[in-house]
Amino acid sequence: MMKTIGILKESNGVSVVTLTPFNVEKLKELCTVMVETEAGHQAGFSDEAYAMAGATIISDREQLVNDADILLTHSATVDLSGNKKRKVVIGSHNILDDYSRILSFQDPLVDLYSLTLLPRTTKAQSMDVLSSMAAMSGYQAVLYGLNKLGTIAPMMSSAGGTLQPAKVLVLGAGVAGLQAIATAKRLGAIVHAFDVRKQTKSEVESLGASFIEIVGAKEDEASGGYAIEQDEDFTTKVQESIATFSKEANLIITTARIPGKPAPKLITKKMVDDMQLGSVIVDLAADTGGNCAYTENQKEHQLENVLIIGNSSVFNTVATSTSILLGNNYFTFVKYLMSKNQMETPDEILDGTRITANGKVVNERVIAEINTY
Amino acid sequence: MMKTIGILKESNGVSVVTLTPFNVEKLKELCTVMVETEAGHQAGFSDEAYAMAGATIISDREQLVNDADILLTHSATVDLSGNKKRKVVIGSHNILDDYSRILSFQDPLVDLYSLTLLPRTTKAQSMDVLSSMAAMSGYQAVLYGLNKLGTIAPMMSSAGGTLQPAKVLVLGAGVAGLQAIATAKRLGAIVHAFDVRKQTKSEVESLGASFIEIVGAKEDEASGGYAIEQDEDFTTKVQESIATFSKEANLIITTARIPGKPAPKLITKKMVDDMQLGSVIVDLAADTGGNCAYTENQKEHQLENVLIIGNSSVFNTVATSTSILLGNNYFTFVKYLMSKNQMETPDEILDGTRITANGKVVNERVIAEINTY
Amino acid sequence: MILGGNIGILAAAFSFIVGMMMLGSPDKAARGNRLLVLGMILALASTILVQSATHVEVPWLGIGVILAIVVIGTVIGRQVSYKFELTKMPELVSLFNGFGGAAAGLIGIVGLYTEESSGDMMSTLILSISVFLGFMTFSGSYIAFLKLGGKYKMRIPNNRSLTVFTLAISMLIIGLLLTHIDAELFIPTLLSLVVLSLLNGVFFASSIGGGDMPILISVLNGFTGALTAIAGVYFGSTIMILAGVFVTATGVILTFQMCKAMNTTLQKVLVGSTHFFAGGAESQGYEEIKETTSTKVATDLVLTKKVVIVPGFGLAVAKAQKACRELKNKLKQADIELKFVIHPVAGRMPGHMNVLLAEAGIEYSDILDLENGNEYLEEADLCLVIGANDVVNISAENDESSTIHGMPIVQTYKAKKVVVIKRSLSAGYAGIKNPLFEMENTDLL
Amino acid sequence: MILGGNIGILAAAFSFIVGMMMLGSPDKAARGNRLLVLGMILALASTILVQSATHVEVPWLGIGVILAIVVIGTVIGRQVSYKFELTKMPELVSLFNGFGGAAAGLIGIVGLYTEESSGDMMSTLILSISVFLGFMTFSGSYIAFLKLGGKYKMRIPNNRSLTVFTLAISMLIIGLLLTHIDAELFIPTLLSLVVLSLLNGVFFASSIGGGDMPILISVLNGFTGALTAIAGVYFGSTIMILAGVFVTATGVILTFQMCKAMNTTLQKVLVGSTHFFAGGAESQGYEEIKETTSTKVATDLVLTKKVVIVPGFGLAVAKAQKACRELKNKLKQADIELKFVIHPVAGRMPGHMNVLLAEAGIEYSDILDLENGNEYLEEADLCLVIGANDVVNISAENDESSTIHGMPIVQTYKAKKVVVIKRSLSAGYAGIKNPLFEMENTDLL
Amino acid sequence: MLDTFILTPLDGAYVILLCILIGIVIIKNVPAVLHTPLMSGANAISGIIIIGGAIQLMHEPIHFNMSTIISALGVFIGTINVSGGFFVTHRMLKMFNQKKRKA
Amino acid sequence: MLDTFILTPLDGAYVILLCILIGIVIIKNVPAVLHTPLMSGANAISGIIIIGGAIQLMHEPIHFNMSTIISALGVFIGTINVSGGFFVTHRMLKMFNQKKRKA
Ligand SMILES: NC(=O)c1ccc[n+]([C@@H]2O[C@H](COP(=O)([O-])OP(=O)(O)OC[C@H]3O[C@@H](n4cnc5c(N)ncnc54)[C@H](OP(=O)(O)O)[C@@H]3O)[C@@H](O)[C@H]2O)c1
Ligand SMILES: NC(=O)c1ccc[n+]([C@@H]2O[C@H](COP(=O)([O-])OP(=O)(O)OC[C@H]3O[C@@H](n4cnc5c(N)ncnc54)[C@H](OP(=O)(O)O)[C@@H]3O)[C@@H](O)[C@H]2O)c1
Ligand SMILES: NC(=O)c1ccc[n+]([C@@H]2O[C@H](COP(=O)([O-])OP(=O)(O)OC[C@H]3O[C@@H](n4cnc5c(N)ncnc54)[C@H](O)[C@@H]3O)[C@@H](O)[C@H]2O)c1
Ligand SMILES: NC(=O)c1ccc[n+]([C@@H]2O[C@H](COP(=O)([O-])OP(=O)(O)OC[C@H]3O[C@@H](n4cnc5c(N)ncnc54)[C@H](O)[C@@H]3O)[C@@H](O)[C@H]2O)c1
Repeated sequence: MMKTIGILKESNGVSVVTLTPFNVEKLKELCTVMVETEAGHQAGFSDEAYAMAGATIISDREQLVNDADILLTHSATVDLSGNKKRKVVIGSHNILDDYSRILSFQDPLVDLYSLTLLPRTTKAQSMDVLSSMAAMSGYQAVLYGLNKLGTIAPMMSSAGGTLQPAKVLVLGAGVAGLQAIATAKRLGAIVHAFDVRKQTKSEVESLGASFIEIVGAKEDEASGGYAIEQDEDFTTKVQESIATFSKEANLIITTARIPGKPAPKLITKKMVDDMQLGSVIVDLAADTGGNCAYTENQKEHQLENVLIIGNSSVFNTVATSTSILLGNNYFTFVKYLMSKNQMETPDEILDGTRITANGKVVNERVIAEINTY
Repeated sequence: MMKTIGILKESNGVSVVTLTPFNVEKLKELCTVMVETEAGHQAGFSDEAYAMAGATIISDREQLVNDADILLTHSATVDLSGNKKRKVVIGSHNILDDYSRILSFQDPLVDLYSLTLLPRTTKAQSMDVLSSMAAMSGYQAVLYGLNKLGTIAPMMSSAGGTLQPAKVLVLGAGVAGLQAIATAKRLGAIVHAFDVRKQTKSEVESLGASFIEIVGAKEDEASGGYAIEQDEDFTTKVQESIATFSKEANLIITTARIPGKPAPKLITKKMVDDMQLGSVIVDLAADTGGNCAYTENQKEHQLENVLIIGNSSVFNTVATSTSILLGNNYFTFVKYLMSKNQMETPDEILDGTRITANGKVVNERVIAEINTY
Repeated sequence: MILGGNIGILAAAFSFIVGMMMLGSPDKAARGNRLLVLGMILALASTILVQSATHVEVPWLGIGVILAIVVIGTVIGRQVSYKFELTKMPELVSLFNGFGGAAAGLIGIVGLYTEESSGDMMSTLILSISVFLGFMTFSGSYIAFLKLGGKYKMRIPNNRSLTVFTLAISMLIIGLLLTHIDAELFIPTLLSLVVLSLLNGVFFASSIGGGDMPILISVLNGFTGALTAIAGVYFGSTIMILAGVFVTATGVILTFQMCKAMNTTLQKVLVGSTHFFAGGAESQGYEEIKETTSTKVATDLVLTKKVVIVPGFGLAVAKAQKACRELKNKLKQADIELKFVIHPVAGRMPGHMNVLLAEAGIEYSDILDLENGNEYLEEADLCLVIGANDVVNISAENDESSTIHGMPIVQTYKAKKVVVIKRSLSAGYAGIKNPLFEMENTDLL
Repeated sequence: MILGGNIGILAAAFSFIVGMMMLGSPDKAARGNRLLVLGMILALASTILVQSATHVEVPWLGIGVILAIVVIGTVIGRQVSYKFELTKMPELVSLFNGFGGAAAGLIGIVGLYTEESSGDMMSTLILSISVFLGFMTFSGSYIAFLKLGGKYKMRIPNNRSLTVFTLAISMLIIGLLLTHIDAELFIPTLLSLVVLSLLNGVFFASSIGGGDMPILISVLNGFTGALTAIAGVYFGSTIMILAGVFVTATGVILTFQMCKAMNTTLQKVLVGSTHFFAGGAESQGYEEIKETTSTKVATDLVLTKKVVIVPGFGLAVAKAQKACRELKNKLKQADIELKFVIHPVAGRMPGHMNVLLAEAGIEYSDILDLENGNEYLEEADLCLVIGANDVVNISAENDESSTIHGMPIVQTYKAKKVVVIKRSLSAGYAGIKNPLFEMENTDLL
Repeated sequence: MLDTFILTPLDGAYVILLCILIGIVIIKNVPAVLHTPLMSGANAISGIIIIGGAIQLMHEPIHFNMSTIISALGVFIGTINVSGGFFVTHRMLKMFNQKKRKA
Repeated sequence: MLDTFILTPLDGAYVILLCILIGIVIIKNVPAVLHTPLMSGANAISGIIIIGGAIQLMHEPIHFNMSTIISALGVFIGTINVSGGFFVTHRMLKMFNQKKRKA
């Protein structure tokens, strides 16, 4: 019998969707696809589009949850109390930072997978939702930030005088940071960037931005491409170096994070107070505490001089593009899962992302994380 | 005795300011400058900055209005009922489209100048507020529109699939339109543009966009660089040609206008209904009726598929940059006015912009316009 | 008649010079080649004329034989040259060069044999050098031919010492010949000289790195020229001297040009394999890397219809996007299609390559995604991989144990020819070896 | 001694050839010039040696006189060449070329005088041609010299017919000389030939457009070469023949090269002023437009330290921004500073030029606004105005009646030299004439 | 004085040296694409060695003995070099020109 | 056979034609910046005409008559051409090299 895939509508201001009609079209030969009413609407995909692609539109969420063998929900919590069927739930939950997210899925009939824990190998990249979200966030952070800015990005010589280019500072040059750099450069801004990982220097420079070099950072080969926490001395040094740039910056985009740890504080209150009137900070690390001392998650607040936007999910405002990427990620993962389901051999990708099996936490990283508390 | 210049705070959501502290700095040797409290705040210029530049901050608006020899207000109406002093009022009022704007300034002691009526000669360009506003609007329309769009502008090949570049359609390739084209191109969008003036073709193409060629437009050499109204046949032809592009467009920026006439309707309701889910129209011609049949001035309304933004003053959201340009424009005009004040020789620039002298309407274009009613 | 012949020879000399000049500029090259043919015909005809005139009796039989041989040789030369694919042209050149060497060697043998009795030292010296250089060029060219085709797998240890050794012995034998050895020893001595020359060519050519083959051919071509010139002195043929000198001069300069284009020096090529890859290759466990040169790539580019560029992170680092743009423009003029295939994870951020190509002003229509790109690659003649590594790593397809197994890749191997442009053989982001580099149709630049 | 002299002459010939070869590649040019000097010294010394050897008695006095003259001439040549500014080099070349012509003419006169008695027709012909070409080159070069410096204002009507006329009469006179005229008529005839030659040179040079002067100089240079060669035949001097032939050949090719670089043909230059500006200029009321050539601009660029580009709408239309970028890179290598000055209203929208320059990857620090730009221009050696017109229109500053009077402009005239690059003399957006084009230090390309 | 037009006896040296110089100059500025055709052309020219063979064959009456055969063989493979070289050059250049013409 | 090494009597023609060819090839691919120095160099070489004057001056014993003076004048201004030409070339090239060295 064909498996049933259920696509849930997200909640809590999340406007992306886990599979797009294009993905559904390709899946329909392998399984039955059910889509909750209006699941894709905010991402620019109408129910008709899903229906055309071969999905069934279901308005009763409970029924959908119950009937599905594979349930896809990006980050919504699901009421599984009435569940009577063995199933796999796939999503992208910030579990290392917020363990409580597991709880609602702890049902003996449920296996929970979270793509946020995907190993960062070249092979897994096509399922890497973090990269997709980060890329979109990086782009949109610039657009959003510039929109809030009173000045324009490029230099402009005109009869009314010469407008100087905006200065943009990007902290953390991972996926999001690089995308932010590229976007700001495209618009003609002067971009400076900093990251603790040395290799990012060439990456930053390949995009035409200047890299702020600060020696003495610790790196760990074993962290799988991620940065690790730095000691206090170094952090102070970083803050001092960055202060000279933040004072001049019109827009700061911060993206620095360390998995499972609070985001490093790179911008102190003093540094913010010294900034120019009208400048803007977009803090993409807000959900793990933010890189700026003033950041509050999911809030925009206007200080005297500076507008601080704490938002780790700006990608929600480019929901269509993000959903196309995420849809492909989930699609690839689902196909991978289905192809491997039979055999019980160890698999880096599945083992890495499986949080609970039959309701029990089995993920090594999660267990390690829990134990440290 | 030195003349006194008064800078008023704008109202009605206008966040620009008529002179910046840089301008004040340069003016202070020629005249005394008074600035209304918080006049520049929204544009990113604090009262302190003005004070530092040598201006007096005045909180009593009535006093300021009364004391000034030259009163600067971009578009705010002013209560002149208590006025006892001969004065010049300089602003930028949309008089050809809205004659009523004159009324509040009709005081026998007042000469009113409106820079919107500046002749479009090469020499007057440094006072050309319309160009400044249009340039900023064109830039910001793209940023604003893209922000509302669910998709990103550039093409992006990533592990999660290839995102196609956004398609942007720009109607009217004047100052605002060209700026919109340049900005959208910078961000990697595919841009098509149309204008009735033939010469714009080379201008559009010089920015790397494609020009939609439709033959049969009327042009008038005498219109001073402006377009003239077209007959209905041609308009229908235009609508048909544009329809093929609007169907595919993600973002449409319309800027087509004809001075003193309602904006040409280039996008019919049918065309809007045929557009893609999630697309956006930014209508910069909204204040003269809009280029799109659905447009409502100063409103954003979401139709089923399309978000329509009718806003002719998006430049207010890049108030700092706009104010720098406008400030220089006003500054140049004030200096020009002061240098010519003595002599009563005819002067193209002053005669062209003087609306009322001693409370009487003296401007030829305005009189001509009034007579056609 | 002699005057006519001499004028013919003068004309031939100028045809050669002007022809070569024309060969040097793209739009006149074809006419230049025709002029060269004319020169060759003139030279032969004039020589026959002059020779006939100096003989008491016109040697009709000899002339007949010559003409017959020439006709047959021409036909066969044509056959051979049309039997190979266009991409094999450099191989062919080296093959033909070998033939020229062999011809000189054979003619030298006859000369030595004839002169044996006369015992003119100078002539003997010239002729034995001719024999040595001729056969040495022959075998050397043949090895180059094999190496270029990737068919030469033999590894001879101590090539270089053997080269020197055979050279030394050959010199000894030549010395022997000069001392008027016994008539009965003459033939064996001659034969051993031939054998040693052949061996010398083999050792010499083997000692030179695969990537330097074009330089080797050019050097050998210079040798042929030199030996033609000295043979000309022996035969008293002005045109042989001139053409020989001329070929030598062009050969020498071309050699230096090529060295320059390949960023190496002749010394390095001949003496030590100081080439980038040679050192790195072994330490990184690569074998059978074929190196190529910008000369060769440029030639290949011109002989293609459809070219693909696969950009990677290295392109971004080297900021080579504008150069790609220029290449695009040039190829467009020559009506060659150039497309860019962007792998989803090329570079270090999503859309990295898009940003670069947009900056360089590449049209969206010239950018293909992985799927269309892989389709297009089937028709592509040449694929340039610029600073990419992981995204073209075939172990993702055929090595189950690879950490990137299962990742879709740009299937560059589908193209008729692949050239990988990067600084070294070091690995990409994923840190693994790339077997693509070892493939038959892949060259490294 | 004769052998030594001959070897010296051979060496001189090679010094010339190799020296010229080296002059043709930027990094060896300086050494090439030194080689040429060496060649000249060798040639002179060897000739004196050979001549001395062929005389019964060594003509010490003659040698002394020659050496004295040569030393003085060398010193004066040096003086003259260092008196002019570097930007005047092309003028100087034409001046010196004239000297060469005059020298040939004078030597020809003496020869004719000497040969008169001998009455050798061939020699007379050669020598009278020598006289004609020599003096014609002299006056022609001098006119070119004046024109290049902008000092030649005379307008001779019917230049071309006068050229042909004087040429014809000169030919007649030469014919006369060949027929062994009376001894008393000899001197007047000779003098009239000299005068006619001079006039011919003047007419010929005047008939050629100001922009084509470099081509004219090159043509005249070729003439000097040719006359040197034929004089060499008369004097029996191999080195004169060789050097003459060689100079002629280089002159001819250089002429064609320059024509190509200027997008014209020799025929057009010599026969009809089909140049762009020539026609348009009058109809649009411009006078005194100095045209220039890419050759000259390129030379000028190399001789500068600070260059400014003023871009305008034409740059946008021609999409020349990338070319600017390349120029920037090249100049940077030569340590020449290139800045862009953006006028507030350049182009057709605010920031038009910024967009283009950003696209071309020009750094913000290399972009100056009007104020800083005008300051910088005071130190600039060369200002290239590319597709801009109104924004550099000086009538905004000095013509009260102009519609753009009072608009601040880019004060290009402050630069030592201005080159305007646009398609024609047509007006810009404001539709008015630009007096900048008529200024002394402004050339049009 | 005209009789001096005949150049000095050092002419042979002139000619050879000039040939070398020309060879050098011609090649110096050739674009890399043409390296291979040029090499091929030069290679074909060097097949001029067949003239030596031809002289040998004409020198003595043909006996069809060993030396004649070897000479003939020399001329034969030399001719292959010449003709093959020219044809190869021709083919390479044809590709070139086709492209040009189409463009 | 070696005695035939002396080339044919057409050598004069060879030499002149080769000179022309070399002249052509040398100039063909020269970058535009070098046009002026090259012209100047060639111009200086053409001042070799002074050799003619020198021969005249050495031919007959010096009388300081008209022809001697004219010849001397010829040599004099010819020398100015030569030396001036070389110095101009030198100056132009010096600029060049200074730039190079600094860069
Ligand atoms: N796109 C993304 O979102 C993203 C994000 C993170 C990681 N990644 C990973 O990055 C990799 C991308 O693959 P790729 O093929 O683009 O790059 P790659 O595999 O990292 O290889 C880049 C190659 O470029 C060469 N290179 C570096 N600098 C160069 C220069 N200046 N000139 C010429 N060559 C140079 C290097 O070799 P030499 O040193 O020998 O020159 C290197 O092998 C994948 O493994 C992917 O998973 C991608
Ligand atoms: N910046 C703004 O906001 C704005 C807006 C509207 C109007 N304007 C006006 O536009 C003018 C701008 O001045 P400008 O100096 O930039 O331009 P301009 O005065 O309009 O002159 C442009 C010149 O470029 C030349 N040109 C056109 N196409 C070319 C090509 N393909 N190659 C080379 N040259 C070409 C034209 O001469 P040829 O035909 O001889 O080649 C023309 O004279 C001012 O008058 C300004 O007031 C500016
Ligand atoms: N499969 C793959 O190959 C793959 C996929 C996606 C990402 N990656 C790589 O993983 C790495 C991290 O990706 P990410 O963007 O998701 O990381 P992330 O979101 O965890 O962190 C963002 C950036 O912040 C930086 N950072 C951390 N602490 C910092 C500090 N104190 N100061 C300054 N910067 C600090 C990190 O170095 C990182 O670059 C990148 O190198 C990325 O290319 C690899
Ligand atoms: N001093 C100067 O030289 C100066 C200064 C500023 C602007 N200008 C010129 O004035 C012109 C107009 O400037 P603007 O942007 O303020 O004009 P605008 O705002 O009045 O109109 C915007 C554009 O809409 C176009 N338009 C009108 N009717 C249309 C229709 N039916 N269909 C399509 N397009 C239509 C117009 O042609 C114009 O390009 C431009 O050429 C500009 O360069 C000149």
